[in-house]
Amino acid sequence: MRERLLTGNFHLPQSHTLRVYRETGGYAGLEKAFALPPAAITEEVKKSNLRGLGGAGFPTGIKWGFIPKGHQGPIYLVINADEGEPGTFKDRYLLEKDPHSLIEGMIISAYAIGAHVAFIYVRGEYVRPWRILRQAVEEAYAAGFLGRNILGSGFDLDVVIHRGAGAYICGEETGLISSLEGKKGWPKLKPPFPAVRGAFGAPTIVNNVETICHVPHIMRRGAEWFAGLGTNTQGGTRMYSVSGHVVRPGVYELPVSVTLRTLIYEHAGGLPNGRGLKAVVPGGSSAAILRAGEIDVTMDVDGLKNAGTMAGSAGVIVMDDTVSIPEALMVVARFYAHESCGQCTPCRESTGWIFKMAKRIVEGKGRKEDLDTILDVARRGAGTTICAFYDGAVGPYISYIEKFREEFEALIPRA
Amino acid sequence: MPKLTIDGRESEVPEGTGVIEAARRLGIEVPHYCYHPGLSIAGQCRLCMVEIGNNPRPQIACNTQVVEGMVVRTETPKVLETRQAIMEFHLINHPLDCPVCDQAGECWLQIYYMKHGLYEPRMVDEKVHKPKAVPLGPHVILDAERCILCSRCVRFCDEITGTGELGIFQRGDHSEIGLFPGRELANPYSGNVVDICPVGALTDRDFRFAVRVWYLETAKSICPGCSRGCNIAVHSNLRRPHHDGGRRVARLKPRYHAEVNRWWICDAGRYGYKFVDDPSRVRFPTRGRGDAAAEVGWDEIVPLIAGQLRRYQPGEIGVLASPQMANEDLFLLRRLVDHLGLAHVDFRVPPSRPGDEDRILIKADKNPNRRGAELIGLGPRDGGLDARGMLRAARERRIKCLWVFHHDLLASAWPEGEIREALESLECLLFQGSNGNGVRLLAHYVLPSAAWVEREGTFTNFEGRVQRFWKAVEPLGAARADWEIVARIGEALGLSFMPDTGEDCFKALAATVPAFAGLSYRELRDTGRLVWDCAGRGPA
Amino acid sequence: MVPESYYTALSAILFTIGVVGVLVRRNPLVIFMSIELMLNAANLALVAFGHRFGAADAQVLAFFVMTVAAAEVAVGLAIIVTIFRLRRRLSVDELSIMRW
Amino acid sequence: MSATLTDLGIAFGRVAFVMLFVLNMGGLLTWVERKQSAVMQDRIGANRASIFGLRLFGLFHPLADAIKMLTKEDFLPARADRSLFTLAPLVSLVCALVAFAAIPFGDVLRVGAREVPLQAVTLNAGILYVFAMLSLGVYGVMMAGWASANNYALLGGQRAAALMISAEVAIGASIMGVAMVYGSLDMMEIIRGQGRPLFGWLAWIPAWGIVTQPLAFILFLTAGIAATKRIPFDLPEGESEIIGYFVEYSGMKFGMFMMADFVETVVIAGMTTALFLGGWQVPYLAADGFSFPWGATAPLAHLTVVTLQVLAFCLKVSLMCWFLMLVRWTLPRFRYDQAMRLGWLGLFPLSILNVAVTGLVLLAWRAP
Amino acid sequence: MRFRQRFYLGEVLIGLGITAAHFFANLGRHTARHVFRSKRARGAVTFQYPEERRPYSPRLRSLHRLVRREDGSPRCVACMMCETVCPAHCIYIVAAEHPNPEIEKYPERFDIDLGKCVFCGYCVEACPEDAIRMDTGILEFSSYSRRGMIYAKETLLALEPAGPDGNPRSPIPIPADRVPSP
Amino acid sequence: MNLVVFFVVAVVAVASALALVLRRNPIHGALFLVVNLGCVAVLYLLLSAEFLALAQVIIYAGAIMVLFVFAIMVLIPGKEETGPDPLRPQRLLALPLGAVLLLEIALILKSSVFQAAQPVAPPPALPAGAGGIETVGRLLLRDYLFPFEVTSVLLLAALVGVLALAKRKAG
Repeated sequence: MRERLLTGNFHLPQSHTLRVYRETGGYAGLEKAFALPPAAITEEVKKSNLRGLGGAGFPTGIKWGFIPKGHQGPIYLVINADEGEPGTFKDRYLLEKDPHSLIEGMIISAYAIGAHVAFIYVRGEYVRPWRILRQAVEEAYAAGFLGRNILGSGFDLDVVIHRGAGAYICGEETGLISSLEGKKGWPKLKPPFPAVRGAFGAPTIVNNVETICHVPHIMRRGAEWFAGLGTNTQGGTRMYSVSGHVVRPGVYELPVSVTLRTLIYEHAGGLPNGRGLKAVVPGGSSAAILRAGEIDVTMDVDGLKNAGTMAGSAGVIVMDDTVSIPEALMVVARFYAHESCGQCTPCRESTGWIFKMAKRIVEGKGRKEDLDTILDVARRGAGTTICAFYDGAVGPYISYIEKFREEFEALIPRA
Repeated sequence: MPKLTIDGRESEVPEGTGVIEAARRLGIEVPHYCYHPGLSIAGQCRLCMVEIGNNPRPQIACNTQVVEGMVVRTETPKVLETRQAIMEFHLINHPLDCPVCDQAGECWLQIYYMKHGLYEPRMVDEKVHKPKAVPLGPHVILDAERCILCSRCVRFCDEITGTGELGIFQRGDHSEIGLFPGRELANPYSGNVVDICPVGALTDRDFRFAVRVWYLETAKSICPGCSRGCNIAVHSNLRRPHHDGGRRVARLKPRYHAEVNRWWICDAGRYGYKFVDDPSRVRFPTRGRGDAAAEVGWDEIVPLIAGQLRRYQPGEIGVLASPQMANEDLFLLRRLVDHLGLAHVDFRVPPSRPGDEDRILIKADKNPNRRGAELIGLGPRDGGLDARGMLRAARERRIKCLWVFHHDLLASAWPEGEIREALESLECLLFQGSNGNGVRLLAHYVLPSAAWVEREGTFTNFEGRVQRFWKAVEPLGAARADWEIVARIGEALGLSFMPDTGEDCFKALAATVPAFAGLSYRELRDTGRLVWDCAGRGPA
Repeated sequence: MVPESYYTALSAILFTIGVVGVLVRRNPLVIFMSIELMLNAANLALVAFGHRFGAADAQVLAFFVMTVAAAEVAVGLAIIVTIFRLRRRLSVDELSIMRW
Repeated sequence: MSATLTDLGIAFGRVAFVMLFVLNMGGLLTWVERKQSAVMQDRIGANRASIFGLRLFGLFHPLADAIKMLTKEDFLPARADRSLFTLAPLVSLVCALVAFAAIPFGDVLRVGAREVPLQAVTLNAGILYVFAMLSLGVYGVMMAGWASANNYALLGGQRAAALMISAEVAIGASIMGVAMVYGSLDMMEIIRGQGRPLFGWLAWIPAWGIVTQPLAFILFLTAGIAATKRIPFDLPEGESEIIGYFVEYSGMKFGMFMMADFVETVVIAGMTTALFLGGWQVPYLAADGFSFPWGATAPLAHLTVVTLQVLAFCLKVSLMCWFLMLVRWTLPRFRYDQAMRLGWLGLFPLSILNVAVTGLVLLAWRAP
Repeated sequence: MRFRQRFYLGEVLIGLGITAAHFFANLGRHTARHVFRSKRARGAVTFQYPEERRPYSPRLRSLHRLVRREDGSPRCVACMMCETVCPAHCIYIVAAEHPNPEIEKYPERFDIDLGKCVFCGYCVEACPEDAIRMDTGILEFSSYSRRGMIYAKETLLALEPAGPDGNPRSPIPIPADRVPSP
Repeated sequence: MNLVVFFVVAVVAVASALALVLRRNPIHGALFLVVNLGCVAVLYLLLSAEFLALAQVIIYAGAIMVLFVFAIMVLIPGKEETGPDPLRPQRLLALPLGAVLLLEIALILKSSVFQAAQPVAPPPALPAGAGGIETVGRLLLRDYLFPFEVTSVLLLAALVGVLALAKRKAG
């Protein structure tokens, strides 16, 4: 039986209510946590090999450790529920089905880092999740899990739910902070990092919903157990959002050691109508594409990194042989051109330009130098921006063309 | 004080300095658009990339603070390639309208393109279209297509004036600068956004299309608009007189002075030069009042005026100097006053309305040299009358001859009718000034002064800083610097001191007036010298 | 026929003018020319006398005078030019340079 | 009384013929200059001036030029010497015109009892006269150079003086040979001398100066061209470098200088004709008609003979003019120092040599 | 120089021979042409200019013209590139705001002082809008005064490019001071 | 007829001689001297010395005076006589001196020539062509051959001297 830490309760009716959550053992980790000093919790999380599951995959415990020691003044915890990555929809399930695990994780995390205010930044389009979450927060307040002196521990925590306005960039931690501050959702210059100077100038930890939801489980069952579920470098399980040309699209919680082939053919039921697999995007749209022959990789951060792509937000998009990769690139490019915040010049200017070139190619008006121009522009622009948005965009730009160049060239009229 | 190495040169800079600033101090220019030393760091243009230490990727120099032992390289192949890439991105949606763009010639996009450009444009697609020629306020016009979104203007309005009229709207390559709804870029410093705009997105409505910038000549100067004494550069158009309707002074630009105005200047000062080429300028000496006025030459009028000054008793003559005059003028006038033994001397005339003032630059005193007049001592002598007293005495015909410099007494805070009566009662009214006014119409003799851009000299600002201004254009008509006119009249009256240049005057001033002791034009350089400690009310 | 005495009278006048010219002027060139004038006057008188006495010898003599004059002018001008080159000025007073 | 009047009339007629001839030739030469150079250089040349559409190969151009020059602004430089400036072209032109007076254009014409020498002025030292007049012409040039208050003009004047002296020496010395051969300085005599046949078996050749004095002919012609100040001896003008003495002149004053040049050309052509080409002589034509060396004779009336002689003279002068023009449009110009060297080290010693050789030959000839 | 050539005279005679030969040959041709009406003989290479014209090179730089937009207004955007590049300083432009913000500005005044112009063609090269060209084929323009040599915007706008044969299609603009008085 | 010519020419001659002395500008002076020489040449003609007249024009006007003018042009003297004159009194003395000289000559002429010459019968007129070249030539090359040759030596000497003067500068 595979471990289902996060999705274990999804099948229960009313799983989003405090009642059901408590019945399944919820808030147990919290009590354990309060018994420990905050630093010990951070140590525990470090030991658990929990890595950020929003996309970057940064070890969570280490991130928490960046908060300046002995800092006076407020410290904030921000939950990134701005799930905008195409092909990713795991946080929605968590918010809708199990918001209390998020709240419990938040309380533990806030306690660990010394925050007394936590923000949940919910994607603007997630109206239902937002309603459910709000309800859950109210329930938690009513039950004394939030507010003053939680469970008599003397620890205070207030939770603020903030709805985004629909900008993909606000999923980037500093962009999210800007947005949270009431400004335009522009990523901020690093350094200083948010853990040092984040929201409203205070040290801030931004974590993904899924990441935080893991924290109570670590507390409940111990870091070693958690680490043992995964690989050497990444502990625990992971929720994979599988979409596209599969028989059973959906969210699958699996150990990170699962291979992509297993995920597609066993868990998601393979491709419908017996079509052939053409390509897979393994970690949300920003991840580099994999050809059909490259799917024998483990789905952890390092495994995918070695395969030349990334785990990202674990949104697996499966494409069968009817898909036109140039068209797919055009769609992706349009997405990035549309979502670029416009702050850094390379990203602002070249996403639009690359979309125009991709569109032209798809329309049959491409020029033979366009492909190399796209590759060159993408490479030259990569790494020159404030945030990782453009680097994310560069993944598909380069991989789509490099791996399916003949498809592109077939569309370009010969001179 | 961390030490660092930039391009192999060692340097020591204060803690917290950005790499870009450290490089600038070494004379190494790191190309940049969004960085401005007077504004917060945005890091948006991504142009100031340099290689730091062993970091595999170039970093932006503006947002990187120096640390001990840092090794920075600004000209490596990697840096150059990155710059070239960034320049290409900057130009992707930038229209190719340099020929019609007013910024052409002083445009940083042009400059860096010529230095670091790709030169082989690869962009063939339609560019993004944005609003063009949008008036943002009374002085500034926006061309959003040319904007490279460095956000300097936005930060200026947020951080310097605190008015926050501007913002960046839309997303991605549709981003554009704009006004917040219902706002207008009408703060008293709005012109500065044009200066800091590295490209032609923000242009000056006053200067628009007047002269191409490469025709302009530059002279260092001091703004005469108020007692702040902002450092400015006078841009004059001498090569294409048919441009700009024949105006010689095309525009004023602020000149950096760390302690006076930093990079800024107020709009009142920026656009306050119009009087220089105004039709109201006095061009030639005239004699005779009203319709009887006739132009005469200097050789003719100087003996006439000397004769008038000789005709009256010292007690019947009043001199009304102006704090608009330079230190040199005031000093020579004092020499003449002392020589003639006049007692009725003053320079203080209250304006009809008190001037506005703020905490940034603008001072309520709209005269550039009141402090200078005070230090040189042009107040009433023992038993002498002040300005008001002189006018009263004129009405009573005790003062028969009055020499007024620049002042428009009829527009002062004093009742106009009373002043007019006083001036009309005079037997001899001399008016000396650059532009005509009510007093000129009543004057028996009019002497044309050169405007401040037409001569050199020094002003002493409110804090007692003596600052030099240089000559930018030739005087209009027969106009001469005030000190020259005073010197010629003094010569006719037997004054022995005869300076040949403004510098001579200043030398004598430095030798005579204690506050100015030890000063010379050389000593003043570009930044001036503090001669009066305002807090201590004594020489600095 | 014109009486020869007229010629001698004219010759005398021209000679006198020449003398005065030599005495009055400072420019060596003009003085030189005045000397030529005197020579010329002498020639005229010579030819006139010759005519009077029907002898052509006078003409030969006059011819010699001309030749000598030519030689004299050549040398004289050369000296003047040389002095001018040395002194950049032109006045008889400069001729004192010729003393040794 | 009437005799005096007739004399006066005859004298006037002689002078008038010469004046008309010289002036017309001069005027015509302006046309010849353009046309000849054009034909030599594969061009057409001036052909625009027309009267009622009649163009006559540009023959009206001299007329048009005259009208143009007369109507042009007569410019006087601000610092010019007014009187000399005005006088200079006159001196130049008059000296050139007057020089022709001593050149005979025909033998003696017998009108009734009178014998009229066809020559404006009869002088027994005619050669010297022409020579003297030619040399005076340089004053015009020097005056112009001085009076213009212009350094280029001054330079032109100086060059003219230098050139004139060096040319004149050569002219004078080369003439001497001719004078020695024909034993006279009287032009008429010299021409008559050229009517005689040569000696011995060469007797069928008339003893023209070009035959008896070939070296002198070349020397004289060269020096004569120099005296006209035309290319290749145009140092006073040097239109490619200093423009020359007339740089400040305009209108008819300039026209007079130009005219003087052409008249001098005619004078040199006339002198060459008279001294070396047998003047008005027609080969084998004696006073009473042709008598050919092989014995045939063709008696002619006196008037016919004189007419033939005058025509022959005109033809010869015209041919000389053509030749001078040919030289002017063929040769490159001499530099100042080259011209000086040619004059003093080439022409002058050669002409002295010519005189010496001639003297020796004559002595040897007459001794036996 | 060879020894023989040092005796200038011989060379002179050879030269005179050549020119004289030319003279007589051409004289003969002229005679054949004019007296005997021979069509073939041609003694000169001269073109009789106003009646005969040499064909112009297509690259000929002739009188300037200002190119018009479809609505007849000048294509010029008053960028002053030509005024700046002009080595003779003969172009005078005064710019004014164009009602269409896409165009930005237009020349309120555009004068060329042809009395100063050196016909270098730099203005044509410099023009970013192809608004000034020197293709009218008009070469023979003149005036009695300096003022008359200044051609204003309206005059320059009215000119047409030369026809395919290189001949001007517009009449030669007559400056105001040359218009015959009525 | 001849008398009229004589007087006209004489007046011109005297006037030009005066102008030579009085005119400041040496060029004008030189040109007046040329006029004067021309007048004298005319007088020679009146005295039927044709050869001498032509020689006068050729040698004097054509060569010597050209040399003068040339020299003046080379030197361009302009102001040399405008400055203060240290010897002014002496120079002014020249005028009375000149007058005295004129008077003296006049007296001598009056006493000798006019008195004595008048009664002398007109001499035998010179034979036709006496002023002509033949006569002069014969005299020159027979009676005066030695002086003639001496003149050429003199001219040669002058030539050498001038060359020596001019050449020195070139070195």
